[in-house]
Amino acid sequence: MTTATAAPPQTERKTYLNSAHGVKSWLLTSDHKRIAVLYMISVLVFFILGGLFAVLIRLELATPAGDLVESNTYNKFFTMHGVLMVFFVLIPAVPATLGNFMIPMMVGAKDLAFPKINLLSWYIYVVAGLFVLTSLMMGGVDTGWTFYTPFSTSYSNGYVIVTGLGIFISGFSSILTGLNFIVTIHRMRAPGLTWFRLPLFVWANYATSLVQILGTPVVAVTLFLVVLERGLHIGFFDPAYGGDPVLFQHMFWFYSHPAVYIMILPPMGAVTEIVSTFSSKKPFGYTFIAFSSVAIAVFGFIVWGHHLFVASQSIYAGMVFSILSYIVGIPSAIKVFNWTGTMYKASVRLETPMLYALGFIGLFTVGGLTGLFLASTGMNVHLTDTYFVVAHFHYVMVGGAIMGTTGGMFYWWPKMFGRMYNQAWSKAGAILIFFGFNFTFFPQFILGYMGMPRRYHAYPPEWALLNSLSSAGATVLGLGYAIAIGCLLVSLLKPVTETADNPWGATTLEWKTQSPPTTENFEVTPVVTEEAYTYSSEEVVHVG
Amino acid sequence: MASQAPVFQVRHHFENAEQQKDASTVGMWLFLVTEIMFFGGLFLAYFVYRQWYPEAFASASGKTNLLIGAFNTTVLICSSLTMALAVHYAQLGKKNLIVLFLILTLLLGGAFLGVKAYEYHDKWVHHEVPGANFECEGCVDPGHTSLFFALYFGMTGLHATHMIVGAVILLYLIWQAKKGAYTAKWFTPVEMFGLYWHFVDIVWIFLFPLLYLIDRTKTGFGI
Amino acid sequence: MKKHDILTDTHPGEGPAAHHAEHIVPLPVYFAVFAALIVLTWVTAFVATIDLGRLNVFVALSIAIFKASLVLLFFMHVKYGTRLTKMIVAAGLYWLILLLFIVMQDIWTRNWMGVPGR
Amino acid sequence: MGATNFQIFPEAASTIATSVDGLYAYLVIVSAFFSLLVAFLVVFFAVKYRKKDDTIPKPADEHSIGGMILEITWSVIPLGLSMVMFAWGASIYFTESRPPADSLEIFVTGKQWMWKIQHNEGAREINELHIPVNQDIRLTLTSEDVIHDFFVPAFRTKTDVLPGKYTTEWFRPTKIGEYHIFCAEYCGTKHSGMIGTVYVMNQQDYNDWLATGSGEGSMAEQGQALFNQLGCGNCHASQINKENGRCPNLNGLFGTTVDLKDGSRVRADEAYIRESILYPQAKIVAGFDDIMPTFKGLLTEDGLLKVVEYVKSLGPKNGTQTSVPPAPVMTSATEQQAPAQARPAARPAAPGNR
Repeated sequence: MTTATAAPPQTERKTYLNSAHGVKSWLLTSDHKRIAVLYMISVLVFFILGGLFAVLIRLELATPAGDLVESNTYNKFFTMHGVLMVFFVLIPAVPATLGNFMIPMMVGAKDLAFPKINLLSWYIYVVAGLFVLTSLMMGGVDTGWTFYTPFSTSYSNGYVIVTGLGIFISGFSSILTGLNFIVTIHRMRAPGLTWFRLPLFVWANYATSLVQILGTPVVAVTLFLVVLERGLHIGFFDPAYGGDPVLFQHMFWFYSHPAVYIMILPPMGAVTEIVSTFSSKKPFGYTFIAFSSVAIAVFGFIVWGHHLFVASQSIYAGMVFSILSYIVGIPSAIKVFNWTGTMYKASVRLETPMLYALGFIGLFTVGGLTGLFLASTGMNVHLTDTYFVVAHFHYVMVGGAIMGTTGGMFYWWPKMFGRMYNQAWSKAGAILIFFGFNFTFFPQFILGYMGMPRRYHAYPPEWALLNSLSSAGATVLGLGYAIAIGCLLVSLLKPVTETADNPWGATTLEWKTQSPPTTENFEVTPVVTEEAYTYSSEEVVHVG
Repeated sequence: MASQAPVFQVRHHFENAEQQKDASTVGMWLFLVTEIMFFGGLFLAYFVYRQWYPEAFASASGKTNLLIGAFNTTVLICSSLTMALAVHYAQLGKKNLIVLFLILTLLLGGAFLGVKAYEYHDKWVHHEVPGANFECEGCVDPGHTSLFFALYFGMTGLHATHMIVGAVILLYLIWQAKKGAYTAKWFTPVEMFGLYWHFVDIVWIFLFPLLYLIDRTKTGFGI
Repeated sequence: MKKHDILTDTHPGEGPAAHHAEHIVPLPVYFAVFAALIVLTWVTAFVATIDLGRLNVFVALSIAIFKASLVLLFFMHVKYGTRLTKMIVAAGLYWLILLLFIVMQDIWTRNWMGVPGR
Repeated sequence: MGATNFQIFPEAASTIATSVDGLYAYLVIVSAFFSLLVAFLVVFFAVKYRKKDDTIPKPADEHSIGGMILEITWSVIPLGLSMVMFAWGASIYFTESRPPADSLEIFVTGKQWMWKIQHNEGAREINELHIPVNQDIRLTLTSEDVIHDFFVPAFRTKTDVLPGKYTTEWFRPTKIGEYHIFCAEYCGTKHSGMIGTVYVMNQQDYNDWLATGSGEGSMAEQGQALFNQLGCGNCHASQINKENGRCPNLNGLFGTTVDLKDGSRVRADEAYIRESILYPQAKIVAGFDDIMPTFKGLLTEDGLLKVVEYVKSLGPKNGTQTSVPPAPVMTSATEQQAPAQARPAARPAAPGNR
């Protein structure tokens, strides 16, 4: 496919990992691959921390009475869980890690357009994280990750200002990543790499970047106004001065709904790559998948009002937002059908990444379909702010986004580190995660329809059974993640040249160089003459 | 291969100078788009509340000084011109003129900020800063005027913050320009900063009518 | 540093390749734009003191939009920029209008049902 | 509601609940069908097309007629099904937003972390709501502090309760019994303790229960007492007519359209009365000066509701306590078109309610 060839195998190959040594060589690097690794480590730390809060939440909810911790503490648990998982895990989960690593390679570039800005974005992320951790140390915050006014501005007894500033700052990290991607994809593609020869992962990240640069500033300024209102008692949203708390909700969800697409689009891209590779087949409906990514990003911006159906926005606005929400569902449906179609008459290999991808398709389908419940105004009035919503977005965010991210990690792991993980264990992890996830969150749909509200510390006893089932499922889920993460980390102990450059027989550009790649990615800038997915039999290598 | 100017080299991951400059321009414009959305949140709040409380906004707007506002707008437009000229002479590679016009831009920006500080002080003295001591003397619907001033300070404050950041960057650019870092072949920082400075000017072009000109038929120029 | 000479292929679908030599705007253009901006500033300030009813808002915003366009097109060189630059500017403005307009359509239709909160 | 009473479906105790359950059934069937379809296909393909040898499958030609038809089919069918969801949901939503004209009015004030409920006849209760079965109930809700949400799962309805404004929720209970009230919008430390019980009773029991009320008189009577106590009557007294009075006459005001000083018009609804008490200068009635002081801080939300109820009781049908029928599209927002044409200099009217 390309003129670039892998360097001849040597005993100690030169890679981006051993090109320089020492802490300084990492902290001052401008290599997108090293920055991706830095991001990976920090995202993992926040994921474990956020997961810890999830464990505490499920422990508390295992019994109806609020007997494990006080309600104030519980409120801080779910707030920290939400803040960490949304802003510090899901948003950067794929773009800043896998995207950062793969996008330049997939477009045949030596680096992102602005390497120093890329490093800066990681530092901003770390500083933002430190703000949130500081607020956690000081005693946490109890507003929920949504920071609704006037609770957050006047009534909360948590550290809203520190947390708000943390999220404000983290926004810039996200913006800079998105900006870097767009410029790179527009201006750094290798010769011959037309838009429709790009891997679909690139399309997905491009669409994501659009959302990042257009939406993030709005939430940044909104949270900044909250900080000002709380700190200086200047009323922007305060009803006491004639302000409108619903305006805050509009401004907040203008970003925070599209943010859902920041979280789900890149994993969708990863799943597309995985399904294609392990079917040895070009994705069915390439152009439809590509354009559906952009359509999701664009339409995703005009549906936020479905979070406000009972918030006293106008009935007319409610109906407009409802119908638009259904429109944005269509591109997602197209993707699901196209993934399924790709497997038709294919040559399917059920390796670990493929298991994750298939799990993703199933769970995302459920998540997407339950979204249809919530987009229906009359149905939403009953379901909003209940566990149905909690279950829905966990199906999309955990069953979808995290599942896709983990799949992507297992898929590109040999590319990034040149090591292969244990097959049996990693498959066991994938299966445990799938079943544990369903045990945890499916009961919550039923609880939601029964009327169990979100963010409840204690609940009526008739819901005890479903809740304890959910808590039990969470244990399995946690075990699954522990195995998955363990598998990857243990593989790092193996010698580096253990695996082939392209163990999966993938066809996209990033696999055309050695694994792990050199600092420059490509010895010679590749010249692309074919579409991204052109499979031929000699490239398939069996995994031991 | 890119030109081997003494101070300028194409960074390793770019193919040539043109691609590098192109990337910078696209990146800068994308950044400005995020800035549009950043200010957009405040503009939204402004439009909503003005729609609801037109009387309060009109009378509170009358508390601003139109003459000073128009004067400051003029100052800012002048600084935009000098910035455009700085870029112009950068294109021609005239080092001394680059430095001269960058310094003029900095001075005019400083003048703008000085006037702004005076206005803030004036508001402070008259208890027109939202908060515990806030009052809007002689205003119609005073209960809702606090929102106007909250937005006034929010919007002009954010704008002034951008000006201050701009001034710091200007200092750096002047220092670099004096060293002769910018030539006709490479002056990307000057050009990119120009875009930023003009953008800040555009924001003010909208802030001026929205904050100072709501209803001057009663108050006129004097205050 | 390796270099290949088919840069046009790097940006397929981008229209004419980015071989634009730096476009130098003649000084008179800058001064004309500058003069227009200054004049319009004082015009808009004076017009605001005349009672035109609803037209006041319209005039003030029209002048502001016109002034902003001048800065955008000439000082910021959008007029001479690439198609991509123009698209980015357009996208930014489009999303701003999206934000403002969609929220306002809620604000304008509140209470349509004649029932508090609906 | 026994502790061991395990359910997977909530009780349906209102007219709306029944229609919501119908929509729910449709949604569940559609979702189940597509989830199972996708799950089946994925598993089936994974097994059937499992890699057997090293042959590479032929890539599907997406530009073929077949591929195109497939793409269109699986876009259009979901779109059609989801438009049904939209229309069905919207019709329920529309019904939920229009309380019937002769509803029984009840007033709810949310406060961290309790529900204070006032009946028109004067009875007051906390975290409990007693209502008669088979009668339309209309709640007017507001909050003293943060945003709450009044949620009764058995009625399948909820609405946010906001500080600084009134919202409305209505339902028609169909089954006698006790049902949960929850606060569904996170409101702080004891959010999960902000719960209560709805008692749906037969009419006779309800009347008996009302009779044991507070004895302070009806809401309007209490409102009148506040009205006099705060000295509103000194100026707004009904016998002083508009010509020689300094304040607008309140008799027969409610539900009418008021001409304002700036030329715009506004409908005298709950929100307008409320705003005029708290921000008297926001909307000056034509022909009057802005001499009224603000009563912000002098009235609690409960008290405010009472005064509003008193003003309401003065008109338009003088002296009777009826709720105003929801006038079909009579709002300040739409009306601003008409006067704007007549008086081009007029400022757009602010919507009466936020």
